[in-house]
Amino acid sequence: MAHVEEKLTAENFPAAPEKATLEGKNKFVGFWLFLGGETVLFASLFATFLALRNSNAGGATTQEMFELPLTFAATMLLLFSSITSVYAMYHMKNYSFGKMQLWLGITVLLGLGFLILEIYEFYHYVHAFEFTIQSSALGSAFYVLVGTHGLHVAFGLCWITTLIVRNSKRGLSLYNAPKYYVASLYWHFIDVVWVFIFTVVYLMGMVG
Amino acid sequence: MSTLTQKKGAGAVIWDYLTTVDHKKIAILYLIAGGFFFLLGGLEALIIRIQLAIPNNDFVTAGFYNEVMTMHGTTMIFLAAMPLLFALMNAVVPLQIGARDVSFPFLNSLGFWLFFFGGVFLNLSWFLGGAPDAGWTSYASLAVESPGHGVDFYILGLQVSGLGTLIAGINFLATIINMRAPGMTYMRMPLFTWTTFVASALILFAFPALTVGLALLMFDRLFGTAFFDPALGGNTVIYEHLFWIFGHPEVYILILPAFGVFSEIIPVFARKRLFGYSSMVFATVLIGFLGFMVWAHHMFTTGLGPIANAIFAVATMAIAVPTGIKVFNWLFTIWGGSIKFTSPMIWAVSFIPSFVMGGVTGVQLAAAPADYQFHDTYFVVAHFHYVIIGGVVFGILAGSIYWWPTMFGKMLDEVMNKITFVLFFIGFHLTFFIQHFIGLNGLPRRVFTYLPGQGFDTSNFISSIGAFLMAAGTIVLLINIIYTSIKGEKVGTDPWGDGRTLEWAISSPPPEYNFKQTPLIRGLDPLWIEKMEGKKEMTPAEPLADIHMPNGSILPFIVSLGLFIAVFGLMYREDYGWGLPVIIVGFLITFGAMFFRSILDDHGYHIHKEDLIDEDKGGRA
Amino acid sequence: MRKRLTKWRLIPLLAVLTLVLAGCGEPFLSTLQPAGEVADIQYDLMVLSTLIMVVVIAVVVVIFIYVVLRFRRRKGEENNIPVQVEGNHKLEIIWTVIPILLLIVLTVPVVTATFKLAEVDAIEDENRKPEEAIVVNVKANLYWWEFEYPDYGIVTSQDLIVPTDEKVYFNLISSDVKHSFWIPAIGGKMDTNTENVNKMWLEFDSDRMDQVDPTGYFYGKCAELCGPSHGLMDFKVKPLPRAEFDQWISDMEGAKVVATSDVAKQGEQLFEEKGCIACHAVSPTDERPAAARTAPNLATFGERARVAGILEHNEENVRAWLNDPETLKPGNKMTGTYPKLSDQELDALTEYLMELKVSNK
Amino acid sequence: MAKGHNSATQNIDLIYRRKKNAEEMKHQVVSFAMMIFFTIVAFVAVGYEGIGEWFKVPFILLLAVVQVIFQLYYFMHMSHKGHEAPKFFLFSGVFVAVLTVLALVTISWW
Ligand code: HEA
Ligand code: HEA
Ligand code: HEC
Ligand code: CUA
Ligand SMILES: [Cu+2]
Repeated sequence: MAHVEEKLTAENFPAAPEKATLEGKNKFVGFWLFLGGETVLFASLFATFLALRNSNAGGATTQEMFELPLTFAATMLLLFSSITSVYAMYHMKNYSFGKMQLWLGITVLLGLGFLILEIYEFYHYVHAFEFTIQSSALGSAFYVLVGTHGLHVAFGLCWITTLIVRNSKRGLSLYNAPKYYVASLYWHFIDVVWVFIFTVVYLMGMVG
Repeated sequence: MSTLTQKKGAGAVIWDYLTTVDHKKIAILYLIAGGFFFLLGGLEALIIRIQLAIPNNDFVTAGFYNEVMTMHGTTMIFLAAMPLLFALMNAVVPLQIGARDVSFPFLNSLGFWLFFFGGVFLNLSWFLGGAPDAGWTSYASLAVESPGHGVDFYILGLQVSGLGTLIAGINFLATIINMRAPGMTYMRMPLFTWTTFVASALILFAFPALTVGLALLMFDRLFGTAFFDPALGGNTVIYEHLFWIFGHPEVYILILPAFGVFSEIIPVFARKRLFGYSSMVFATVLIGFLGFMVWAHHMFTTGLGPIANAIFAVATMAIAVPTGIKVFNWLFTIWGGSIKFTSPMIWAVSFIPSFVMGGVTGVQLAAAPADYQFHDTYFVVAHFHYVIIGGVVFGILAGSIYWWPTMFGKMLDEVMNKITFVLFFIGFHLTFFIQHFIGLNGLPRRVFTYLPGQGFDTSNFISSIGAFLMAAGTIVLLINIIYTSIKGEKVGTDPWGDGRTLEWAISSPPPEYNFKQTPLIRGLDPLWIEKMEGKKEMTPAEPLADIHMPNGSILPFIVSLGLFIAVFGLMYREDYGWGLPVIIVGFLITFGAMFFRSILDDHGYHIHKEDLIDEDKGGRA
Repeated sequence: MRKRLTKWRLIPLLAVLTLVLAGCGEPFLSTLQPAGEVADIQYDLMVLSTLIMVVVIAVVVVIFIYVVLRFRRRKGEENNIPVQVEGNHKLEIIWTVIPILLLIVLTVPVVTATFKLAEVDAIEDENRKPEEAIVVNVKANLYWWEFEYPDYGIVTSQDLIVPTDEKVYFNLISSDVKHSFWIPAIGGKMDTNTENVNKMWLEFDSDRMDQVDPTGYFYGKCAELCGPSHGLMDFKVKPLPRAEFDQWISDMEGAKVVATSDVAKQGEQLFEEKGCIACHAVSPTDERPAAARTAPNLATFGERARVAGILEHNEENVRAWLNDPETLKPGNKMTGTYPKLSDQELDALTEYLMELKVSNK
Repeated sequence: MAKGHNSATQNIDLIYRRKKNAEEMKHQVVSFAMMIFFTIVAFVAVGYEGIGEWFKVPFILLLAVVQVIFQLYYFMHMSHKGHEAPKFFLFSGVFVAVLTVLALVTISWW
């Protein structure tokens, strides 16, 4: 890339802006690699959870604690935040910066809602069932797995918010397009993990 | 630009290294830090061998022995062997693929500083109430029970340095995927690059398992969780699995780059193309792949049941096949060649029988029922020192000598190199060969002493003598390094004369931008191809143009420093009131620096065409 | 050149030397001198695998020596450029297939033996007759071993007594951290986990009982790092012919603690006063639950092979142990749990302890 | 470089690209709808008493896997070209992940 900056317009904006520069390409590949590693990270936590899922040490069982409506609401929030971030990327490709920002903003709000639900849920288990991270191996495995995911959500929220704020006055460029793109990849990945969490932890926990 | 670096004062040099994002300087940082930790680990090995030289010895106490033994293994694996390999990779891989830089110069530096601070943190345990003492594997039951903060140092230190390793791995992968020069297809990549690639992939997939294993241990020790508390339904075998899911690939993370080093050195000094290049690549990938399916061979005696044991036994043995392919390819590279016995070549050829001896005992260990006898005895200690020293350490030594000109522009003294070799080689076999029999005769490993009259006395004494020969060899190497850095003469391009790959196509050491013009690659061993056509240089793939360079940054150092501070807080949270604020301050520093990095635009700078031409005229190589 | 040759010559020399030294292994503790069926199976596998490995090493070394000597760059060859061979499919297939064949030769007995050594169904078998196949519950503790015979309701520590020529089944568990149960001359090890029971079997061959040490024992060891005194967590194994074993069992079942001499009686009293009894049982029919048995059962202490598993069994060492266990076994769980003992108290306790026997001999 | 193109072709290019993007977006909305549908099915299956327990677990796992494939291929564009390396490394990760889970659910309790 020559460093003579050329004015970007909808016309000359590249079809794959995230990979239009060498830096972008590197970010793109590097981030996917990172996601490969994250897969193993979460798999290790899932595996631990599965090995300990019946180790409630006399405390409440997952069947007693988990409730479909709460999990369903959380799931919907997160799933919808996935499609909103797809919309954001759609607008990025079309070089409509404002719309992209808007959709990302909605994504953040949905994510925030999810996080609040999760915090409420943890609070509820602790107080209604005395189910804590220390009360049994099941408790440890549950909170660490779901909590790690929650931390990822929180980190993603901070990240996307930073992007929105930092670039609000600058508009879209080939410098920040890859940043937006990998943030959205990250967000989808969080969603992928959640699909397994609600299936393996909650639904399977309710089946027994 | 580079003229400036010549006349800097000490402070400026230090600042330069603290902020550097240049892979060549990061290589030197890795070399120095890794070398230091190697000496430390070696010193610990000497303490082990002194203590075990005679029965009922009281040179060190039982508790201290366990600390030394644990720190020896941990230091050698995480803080010496891997970083030293990273030094070689950083110095060479970008050059071998004809790249100006790595994909993520900033992250490259971050990776180093995380490793460094993690290592320093781990070793501070010596001064702060005692080092970890549960073995380098730190199995859950013992590690959870271990009093004091030793094991916390282990957990947190490895967590921080492991993060650095993971980052380094991702960086190499992205670099090799994205930054290859025109014409450098995957199947034209030198084998050192290939093995770096596969080893980095192993890092990417193995380290997260370690991260989780350590995190669970940390939660149990510091936050009262119950992962490994049988009374609350916990299960320590989970830790064993997670550790070895990481741990076995880890040994291939170590050995594959060493294989790569030998695959570079042997063709150069046999003056013959690597025999069976594509099968070498295939074998490398296959070893990496199989490496993930065999971890339970470390757990044959855990009681996993005959089905699991049988499956893992057979899978493990399968790895002998691709490794054998490599061994024979090396032998047949030499066959028909014209060997020049420089010291890198001497290390490389003596690696072959040494490593095979260690490899075949590995296959014996894989025979599950026999392993019920071998497991946790000195037979295992003998096995892994044979593969690690005969493979990895020989590889690091060979590679460091071979690429010393690339890193420092000078050659180590060959006579001293050969003295080092003789002492180290003899010492190595003397120390570890006999340990096979110590183990077979019934001595478990990790014992701080043994009682007389059980048949271990003479053999342990002999083993200890060998360790001192290795130490002597190492000291000669140190003298050599000091001597060379004072006296040694500058060398020019292709100092070994028979270089085949791209790092020898440019000056030693290379300029900061590596290649003035990206070279055009026309096949395997690109420099050799050009040489055979009578040319001295690579054909450029692009016209001379401005070169884009990344800016240096102190942020990686600060990010790592923040974590270093935070882990102190984490560890002392329950003991002292200042624990919590320190955690917060630490994380604020880290995340603050990251935040800063992400909102501050850093477009780097350019070296202008005119300056490049000037430099040519100036006659600076 | 000369220098290099002498260097290479050193290696076989060293190898021979070490092989000679290897002969020094002690028969009561060496895996190379098996004394039971399990160790035999394992030894055979070790020999088979070693043979295969020697072949592999030999092939590699022969080629190695040939190429290294033959293809040196001699004087006058400085500008010699060898033919750049790309590879050779035939050769590559050969060195892929031959190792596979060698490995198949190895895997077959490996898999068979793996399953054979895991045949422990008898433990759960309702119809198992203790006269033919006994079960021993092994509990590993920091740094001592407890052996419970559930068929007979008796408990002993440190010294394992077993019948010869029949399968002995073991249930293995740990009470604190992980250990590993290993009798090298009799068979491979198995870990004692903290959360579940592991099962294994061993067999002690009467024909080879002459391999025991001068006092009549095989040596057992802890093979998993478990703390400072891991290296001292030894136990001893005494195999007895079935008749003698049955005699021992009945002695154990009928054992009564009776101190004879005055000094011993005094010791018996001290044993209670000083709180030893809180941890140590002195009756082999200890009915407390396993978790409450926090110290070695001393019912047979007078007949032990060793004091605390490591020291020669004499009064001097018992005194030394009671006086200061910490220096003898760093980190052990007895240190500091009882008041300091005077010389006279030590004498009395020693006397008492040495009288604790079950055999009528 | 921009001067090299004339604006007419650029416009056609733009219209074409817009259309393609819109079409892709349509696919994504459809796959999203299906994901929501699968999720509802999974929740209903678990909540509904009439179905055998043995059936539920494999069934909801299958639904999860399908959903994830949607995410990866449509939302994260893994089907597009230029994703060879991501695909390879993600699936390698999945491979290790599956081994890990498999091991810990089978041989850590016995
Ligand atoms: C660089 C490090 C390295 C390497 C390369 C290896 C390589 C191998 N290792 Fe090793 N190993 C360790 C480092 C390494 N290991 C460490 C550190 C431990 C101990 C950890 C601890 O507990 O602390 C260990 C422990 C260990 C165990 C567990 C022992 C126990 O604790 O009970 C086993 C068991 O299967 C094993 C097997 C193998 C095998 C089969 C190979 C194979 O990859 C070897 C393959 C090579 C060859 C076989 C030689 C060349 C081949 C030919 C010439 C072809 C023909 C050969 C045949 C037909 C046999 N290793
Ligand atoms: C890369 C890995 C690596 C390397 C290179 C080494 C190198 C050596 N190791 Fe290591 N070792 C391990 C990895 C390694 N080891 C591991 C993983 C364990 C298992 C730990 C565990 O059980 O948890 C182990 C365990 C281990 C044991 C068993 C301990 C026990 O079970 O109780 C022994 C015993 O002999 C031993 C010896 C040696 C020796 C003599 C060397 C020699 O090769 C060292 C040679 C180097 C030197 C001698 C350096 C010279 C130093 C100086 C000259 C000092 C100068 C000093 C300054 C200037 C500061 N090692
Ligand atoms: C906290 C419980 C505890 C108390 C109280 C205690 N011991 Fe012990 N004792 C142990 C433990 C645990 C061991 C095993 C130590 C080891 O080998 O690591 C042991 C070992 C011994 C041994 C060696 C046993 C053997 O099998 O060789 C003797 C003898 C002994 N104790 C005697 C005594 C006497 C006498 C007293 C009282 C003065 C006493 N103990 C008080 C826990 C205790
Ligand atoms: Cu018990 Cu080692
Ligand atoms: Cu391994």
